Formats: sequence, structure tokens, C-alpha cells
Amino acid sequence: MSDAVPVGIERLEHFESADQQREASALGMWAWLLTELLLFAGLFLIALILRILHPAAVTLAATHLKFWIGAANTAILICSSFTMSGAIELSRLGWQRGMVRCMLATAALGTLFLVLKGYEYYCDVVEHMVPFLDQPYALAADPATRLFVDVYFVTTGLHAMHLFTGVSILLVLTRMASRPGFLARHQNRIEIYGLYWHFIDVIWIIVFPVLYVLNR
Amino acid sequence: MTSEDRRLLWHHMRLPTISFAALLGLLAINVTLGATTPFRWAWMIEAGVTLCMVLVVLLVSMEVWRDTPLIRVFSMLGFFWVLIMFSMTLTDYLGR
Amino acid sequence: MSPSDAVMRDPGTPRPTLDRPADYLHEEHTLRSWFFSTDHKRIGLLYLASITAFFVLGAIAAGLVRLALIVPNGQIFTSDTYNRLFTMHGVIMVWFFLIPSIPSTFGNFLLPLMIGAKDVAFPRLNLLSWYIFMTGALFTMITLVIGGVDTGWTFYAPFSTTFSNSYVIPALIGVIVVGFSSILTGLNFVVTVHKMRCPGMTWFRMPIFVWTLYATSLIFLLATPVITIALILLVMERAFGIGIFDPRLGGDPVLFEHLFWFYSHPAVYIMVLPGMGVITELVAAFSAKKVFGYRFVAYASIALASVTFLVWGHHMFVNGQSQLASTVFSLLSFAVAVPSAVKVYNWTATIHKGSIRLDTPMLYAMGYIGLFVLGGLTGLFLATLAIDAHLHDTYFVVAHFHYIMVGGTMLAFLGGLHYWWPKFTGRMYPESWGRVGAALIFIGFNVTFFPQFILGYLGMPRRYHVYPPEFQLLNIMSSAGATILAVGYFFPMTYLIWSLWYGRKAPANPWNAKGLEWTTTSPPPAHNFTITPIVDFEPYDYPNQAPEIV
Amino acid sequence: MTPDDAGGHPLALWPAAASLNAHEVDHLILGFTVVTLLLTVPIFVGITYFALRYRVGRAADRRHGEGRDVRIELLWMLIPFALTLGFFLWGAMIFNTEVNPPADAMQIEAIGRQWMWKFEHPGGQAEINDLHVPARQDIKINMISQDVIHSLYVPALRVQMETLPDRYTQLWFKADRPGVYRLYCSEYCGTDHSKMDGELTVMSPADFAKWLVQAGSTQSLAAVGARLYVAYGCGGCHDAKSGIAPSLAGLYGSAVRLAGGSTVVADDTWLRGKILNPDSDPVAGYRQVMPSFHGVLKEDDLTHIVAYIRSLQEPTQ
Repeated sequence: MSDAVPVGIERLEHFESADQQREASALGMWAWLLTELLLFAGLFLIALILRILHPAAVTLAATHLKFWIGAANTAILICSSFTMSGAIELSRLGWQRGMVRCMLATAALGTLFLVLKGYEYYCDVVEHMVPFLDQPYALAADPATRLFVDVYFVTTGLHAMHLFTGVSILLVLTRMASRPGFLARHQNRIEIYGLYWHFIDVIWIIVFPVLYVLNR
Repeated sequence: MTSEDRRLLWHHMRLPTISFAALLGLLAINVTLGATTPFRWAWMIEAGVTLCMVLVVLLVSMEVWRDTPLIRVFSMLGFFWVLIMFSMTLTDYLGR
Repeated sequence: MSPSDAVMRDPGTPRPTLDRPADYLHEEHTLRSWFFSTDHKRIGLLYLASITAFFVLGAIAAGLVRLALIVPNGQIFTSDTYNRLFTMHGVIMVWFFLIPSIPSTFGNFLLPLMIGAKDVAFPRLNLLSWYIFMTGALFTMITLVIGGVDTGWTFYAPFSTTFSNSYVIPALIGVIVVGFSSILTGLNFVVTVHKMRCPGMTWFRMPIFVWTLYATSLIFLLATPVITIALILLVMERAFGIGIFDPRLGGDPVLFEHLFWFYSHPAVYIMVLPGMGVITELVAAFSAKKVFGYRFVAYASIALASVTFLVWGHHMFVNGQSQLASTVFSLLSFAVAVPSAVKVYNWTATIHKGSIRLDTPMLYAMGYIGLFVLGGLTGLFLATLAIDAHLHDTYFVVAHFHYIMVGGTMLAFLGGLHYWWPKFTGRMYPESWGRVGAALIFIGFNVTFFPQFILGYLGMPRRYHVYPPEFQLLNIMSSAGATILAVGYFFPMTYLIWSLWYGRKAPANPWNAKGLEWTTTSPPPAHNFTITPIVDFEPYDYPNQAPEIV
Repeated sequence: MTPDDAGGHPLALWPAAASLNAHEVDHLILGFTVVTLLLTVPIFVGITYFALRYRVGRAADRRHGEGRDVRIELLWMLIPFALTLGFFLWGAMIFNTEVNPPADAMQIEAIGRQWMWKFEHPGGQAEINDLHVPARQDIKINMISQDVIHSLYVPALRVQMETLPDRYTQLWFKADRPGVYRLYCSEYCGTDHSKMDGELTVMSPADFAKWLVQAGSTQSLAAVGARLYVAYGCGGCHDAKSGIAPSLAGLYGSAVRLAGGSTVVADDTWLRGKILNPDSDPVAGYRQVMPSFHGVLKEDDLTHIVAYIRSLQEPTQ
């Protein structure tokens, strides 16, 4: 582990200095995360307004969600956020093999999250909790519950899509990062990717209480 | 891994580990409150705990507190705008 | 000799035409060099070509709408065709012409030039933005070809989700996709302005146009995602039955209006702010005088970008919104008018005691100031609760936003196009034809839209195919004005293309204007500046006291 | 008194004003126009005059100050804001009277449906697209939409209000000048959005009384509601003596305690929602056994039953 490789960044020709390039990409990623937050904020606003318009229906629907799978998924993402921090710290130290292992662990945890999510959706289908399929809907008596369940599916679906693209980009990045000399030229990419991954975790940290916990 | 490497690694990983533990602890609070629903206004505590978790990840994992003031502004800007959207929409729904 | 002249080349020397230094236009002529170029100048021209095409399409739809409204009984088209025409006019003009018109064309071309950078922060992302823009446009063209959409550009639920039987989903996808083009352009510009300024170019040495581009980019970032999620939810509800706003389930259609207008009012300022920046440049250049109150105009741009997020409720005064919300939104809508007033008064003060040249760009700028003020203050009428109860969704609203969009942004776009044409193409446009075109557009515009203020106050509702006969006279006047306006648009379109081959060769600084973009050749080399400029002078540092004319 | 035809003279540049509110809105917009001209004419005149006087080549004293002056900037920020703020207040006050109908107003039920209006007078007379109202009397229109969002708009009264598909909204006016005025749908609602207009006929109270008789109607809205109440067997549970379900007497407008502990005012929208989806927001103290009437009752029936419940102020059964 102590055979540290040189760490640095290769300056693109339209930047004046490497620092300018590094700060520019960090600011670019933060601007992108800003838009991701506002994208999900629309859904959180709808969840809040539904809670105001139909309190009983939302509580009924929220209690039918798989609370423990959601809790487990949150814990998984927090672990993946930890391993991602590890990958960043190791990339700064130049310990390439350790960094690659951490990145693979992060990808594995992300995939585990998706597997659990898939299982949760499967349970929903079995319990007839999916109103927009052509099978009978369990809580058909109170149509307002459909609104909250629909918001649940759209929010978790959108988040899962972000996580899926996140894991696939991470795998491609890991393959490139495992090559010699990567850290000498593109260490910055690991940090920028880390920001994106942590933010997917932040979004889920908000989604879990909004859907599963607050309305119980 | 020599002991010197291990010490260097711990020096770097100290903050992520603390924040990791803090996040799991806060999650545990939310989960217990959610599972037992002790009192009607428990959602306020849960919302507060969620806010703490978001701040921990933002400030520590994404190292916003060690970053340039510009990045700090951009990390808080989104949440401030979400606040604007929520509060103005609530003036409609709570005022009806 | 003001300090910036040291940096300027001597504009007078005739350049040898044969061994012209390789500039970005004449460097390469292959298709690959255009469609895969990451040069911000070429991407700017790609946007210019595509938005001109979409403008023509939208203008045709507008012409047909005006044609249909000549007769009160709506015999020229069926009501369905009419509804699809005004919807297409709205969707194309808003998302495929007005929003990209100044930020994506002038912004892409001039931002790096004005702050002394080689290119925008993320050149490849810039090219990707154009391709995403064209993909969104492809979806909208498919919608147009297979039968059009008849929901109005506002896509209100539950009509758009359950009751409309037109092609709503492809139109929604088109707008969702083009939203990402705006987001990525905004992201690129924010990072460029923060990180790519050349040495010495502090925030208060940047031209006002860069300030307005920065403010517009902030709105791009903060507003566009909300319309993206709102339209995604419409697609979910219409295509998959995932009801969110469906009233039959207890959903609230007014909630969609909140999400829609949270984006769409700031989007109005996306269309207006860059126009204000262009007008500040034109007024300063053609008065050869410093912008009066530079800092107030700069702060006003940023103030507009933030206060505009607090006023969206003035679109919903009579939509069942609570009276508390309506009163709060009405009050804040009066506050958002203050920064615009600051800008207009500062332009007037800049023209005062300048040495004015009434060339075509200045004519457009003067037209802009007049029409924009009229548009802005009729906006204040509509922000007054009791007046909006009468004028909401009438032709008064149509006239108001056309005064801002056509009288404002369109004139600023044309003024900027003429002003920077030599820098874009290295050719000068014909001055006399320019003035004729500007005059025709000004007259045609007013004859088209002033009668609509009166129609609005008389109570003619918006989007009406069949209307009471007593409104026919004013409608015919408006349609007549539309033909004059169409002829007026024809002029710049032809002589600008004509000037590409036969126009006079343009020197580096044909207007003796200040600004880094005028310190490099026309058209500029691939990397903008042979040596990165060092800025140690104030913006618009025209000599304070012009020499007394003997 | 021959009411002039609904449309104004082709060259009329100002709409007819048929109510006090209309006159007030006219004064408001004229006042605002005057102040606007006060603020903008200096700009139009200014830029034209400066552009000509300081043209390149014309001799003029072009010495000017520093090009920045905080005092002037504050002046032309605060003065326009203060001047226009007055109109915000004036507009807000008029709007306040517009959106709060007086309690004793005559209530007409209206239903907006894709591409027609249906009005029902308390006495049961129903009209399609057209509406006859007595002059000099407060009229409140309680309206709902059956499909998409429409909007009832009478330019002569300077008022409009949207009809929402899941909620009752109100519009009130007091027309004082008899005549025939146009009413429109002003919120885009589909193919025949522009054909969804009609005529509001304001008549003197005497003429209106004659018209009511001549329009003829068997039963009042409440009576039709009572017939539906019996037809659908609501009495089985809701009669005072049965005790299965809460009595409806005096329910309208009262505060109802819900199972969740919160209370809600039993207004038109809540009653209509409970009839369609009894399971949502169960009421405290009763087991929820009521069947859903979703798809069973038409929009008109719902309006009649709610009108009947409204008429049960004092416990009759």
C-alpha cells in the first residue's frame, strides 16, 4: 500500500492553470447538483401538499410502504458514502490499489441498494400496492392514497435511475482508474465523482423520511 | 500495511469515520421514531434529524466547510431556493 | 487616448486580404469542422442558424393565427387547427427561439471574448448542449408533423393529461429535453464567468452584457429543473396513468400551475435579461459614453434574477389561489418592477450628453426602450389584483407579453445581431436597408399589438377562435399589422445573408466601441486573442468629455 | 327599458360598466395609466430629445459628471415604487370585496362542462349558457367544473373566477344597470373553448320575478336534493333517530371533528368530497360504513344534494 503513485492533474489547453481547471470542474459539479436538488424538490413539495390536502390518506398509504427495506437501503447508502470518502482520501494519498478496492465496494453497495429496491417493488406488485398496473389496487377504497403511492413510485424510481447511472459511471471510472498513470493525470475526476455520489446519498437521506417516516 | 501507513491512513480517515458513525446514529433515531411513532408531533424531531444528516454529509463528506466561499454559496443556494418554493406555495395552501 | 486604446489594435490599417490570418470562420470549411467543433464561436453560429429556422416556423404559425382571426366566425380554420396553431406558436417561440436567442447565440459567441478567455469552461459540454437542443427540437418537429398539440404552451392539467386528444407526450418530451440544453448552457456560463476571466478583469470591469448573462445562467440553473419534473409528471400521468394532479383521485390541478409558473415566470426573465444586457452595450457604444450608474445596473441584473422567483403567483390570482397568497404575490410583483425601472432610467441617463450615432443597432435600442417600458408597466397593471380580475387571460395579457418579447427581446436580438455582425462574420451590413427594416418592424409591431391592449380591456378572452363580431375591426387592424411586421422581418433576413458575400469587409472595431471583443480581429482567431489581454481599465472607458465640435 | 344588445358598438373603445365594482376598477386603471404616463413620458421624450440634441456632429455642451450618482439612483427607485405601491393597495382593497361574497347573497349554482355553462337558480330554473339575474341585488355564483378548468368571465362586471374540477369556487357581483352583457369562458379548455360563451341578462326585479315564473320550474334545488336524498336511501343512516351516521341537520358550515383529531369546516367542497369518497378523512365517533357514490351521482345531483343539506339548517327530521 505504501508504494504511492504520483498524484496530479493534466491541464486542458483552454485553462490557464491546473488550479483553475480543478476549481472550474468542482463549481460545475456543484451547479449540476443544484439542479438535481431542485428536480427532487418538486416531488418533495408535492408530498408535502398531499400531506396537507389528504392527511388521513397519506398516513394510510405511508404505513403500507416497506419501512424496514427503506431503512436498510438508507444504511447501505450511508456505508457507500463512507467507502466513497475512503476512495477519495486514498486517491489523494496516491494508494491506487486501495482506492480501486474502495470504489468497487461503493459500486457493490450501490448495486445492493438497487437489488433491495427491486425486491421492494416486487413486494409492492405482489401486495397489489401498484395502482397504475391493470391489477386491482389494495387501497382502492380511498383514491387519494393513489396520489401518495404514485409520488412514492416516481420519486424512488427517479432516484434509482440516478443511482443506476451513478453505478455504471463508477464502474467505467474504476476501470480507467485502475490503469497506471491515471492518478497522475486525472485524480480530479475521483473527487468530482465523489461529490455526485455523496449527493445521491443526500437525496435518499431526504427521500427516506419524507416518504417512509414523516407520514407514519 | 506498515504501522506508519496505518497511522497515516487513520489520520486521513478520521473525519469520514466520525461522520459515518454520526449518520448511522441519526438514522437509528429516525428509524426508532418511525417504527414506534411515540407521539403525534414526532415528525418535527424526525425532520430535524434529517436536516442534521443532510448537513453532516454536505459539510463533512463533501468537505464544503473546507472549501472556497464560492462553493459554500453554491452548496447552500439550492436549499435556499427550495425554501422559497415551499414557503410561497404554502402561503396558498395554508391560506385557503 | 483612453487606457484601453493601448490594448486595441490600430483599427484603421487596411488588412491584406490575401494572406488573411486564420480566423475561426475561414480556418476550415468541412461539415465535421462545424458539427463537431467545440469552438464557442462556431457553436454560437450553429445556435444562430437553428433558432432562425425555428423563428421562421413560429412566425408562420403566428401569421396563420392572425389570418384565422380576421373573421369573427372562425371559418378559415377549424377550431382544432387554430388551437394547434397557437400552441405551436407558443411552444416554438418560447423554448426554441426566445430562450436560446440571446444567451445561446450572443452569449456563446461573446462571453469568452468579453472576459478575455480562450473558450467557455467546458467546450465539449457546450457542443453537447446544442445537440440536446436539436434533439428536443426533433421531438417538437415530430409533434408538429404528426398532428400537433392543442393544450397551449402552458400544458395545464387536467386538460393536458386526460381530456386532450392531441399529441401531448412528444411535445412534453421535446420541452423536457430542451430544458437540459438550457441547464447545461447556464452551468457552462456560470463557471466561465467565475473562473475564466483574464487577469485584471474583476467583476466590476466586466461589461453589463456579461452581468446579465450571469444572472440569466443563475435562473437557468434554479428554475429549469422544476419545469422538468412538472412535465415529467404530466407524461407519467398521461402515458402510464400515474395520477398526481388528477382531480378524480383528489389531486389538485392548481399544484401543477404552481410548479409550472415557478419556472415560467423566471423563464420570462431568462428571455428579458440578456436583452437588457445587449441594450446596455448598444446604448453605451452608440452614445460613446460610460454606462450611467454601472454598479446599480449590474446589481439590478442580479436582483432581477433573485426577486423573479418570488412573484409567480400573479399568474394565478383568479385560479382559486388563496387571497393571502394573491396579495403577497401582488406586492412582490410590484417590487420586481424596480430593478427594471433602474435599468431604463440609467439607459436614459447614459444617452444624456453622449455623442449619439443613430445607426441601425441604436434605432433598435431606442425602439426597445420605448416598447419595453410600455410592456413592463402594463405588467404592473396585471400585477394589480383588481385589474387582473378583469384582464386575466384576455388579449391585454397577450399584448403585454408580446410588447416584452417582440418589442423587447426581439428588438434587442436584432440590434445585437447588427452590432456584432462584423465581429461574427467580418462583414458590414448595409446601413440604409438596416434602417428601413428597423422602421418597418417598429411600425408593424405597434399596429399589430396596440389594438390588442384595447381588445383586452374590452374583454376579448385569449385563445378565442370564434369571437363576438364587435371585436372584428380591431382584429383586422392587428392582422394587418402582422403583415407589415412580417415584411419588416424579411429585410434583415435577406440583407444580412446578402452581406455574407457582398458586404463591406469589417475592420476590427467598426464602431470605435470599447470592450475586449473589439480588441481582436473581425472575425476573431480560433483562440480569440493572440496574447491573453491584461485588463487595467474601467469598462466602457469612453473619454469623459468628448472633444468640443468646432 | 330596452337592454342594448350584448355587444358594444364596433368602434366602442371602452367596455360597458354594469356594476359599482366595474366603475371602481375603471377608476383604478385610469388612475394607474395617468401615473404610468407620468413616469414614462419623460423617458420617451427624454431619449428622443437627447438622441437628436447630442447627435454626433452637433455642437453641444457634453461635459457631464462622474457617471454615477447614488442619490439619483435611490430617487428613481423609491419614487416609482412608492407611487405604484398606492395602486397595489387600492387594487388589493377592491379585490378584497370581490372575493368575499356577502352572506345573504342569492346563490346560483353553476357547472362548467366542456363547452357549455349550466346555471341553476335556487328556485330550480335551469339555464344553458345564458343567465338572468335581478338588478341591484347581491348575486353569488357557486360553481364547479365537471372536467377541465374553465373560468366564468363577465367583462361588463370586470370579474372572473376559474371553475376547478374538484373544488367549488365563488364569484359574486351586484349588477346595477339592466342590460344584456356577454359572459365568456376565459380559461382555455379545448376545442370549442371559444364557443362556450353566453349572455348575462340583468333585469329589473319586477321583470326578473315575471321571468322566474315564465321560466317555470317544478321544484327548488333543495326540493330536488330532498327527492335524491330519499331516492338513494340516505335517510336509512342519516336520519336523526338511526344513530348509524351523523345527522345532517345544521351540519352545513359547522366544524366537524375528524378521527385524526383535527377539525374541518363542512363547506360545499368537503361535503361533495365525502359523498364521493367517504373513506377519506373518516369522521370521529362513527364507524365508516358509507358506500362511495363515485360514478353513481352526476355533478348536477351532487349540487342538488349539497343544496338540500344546506337547506337543513334547523333539525327538521
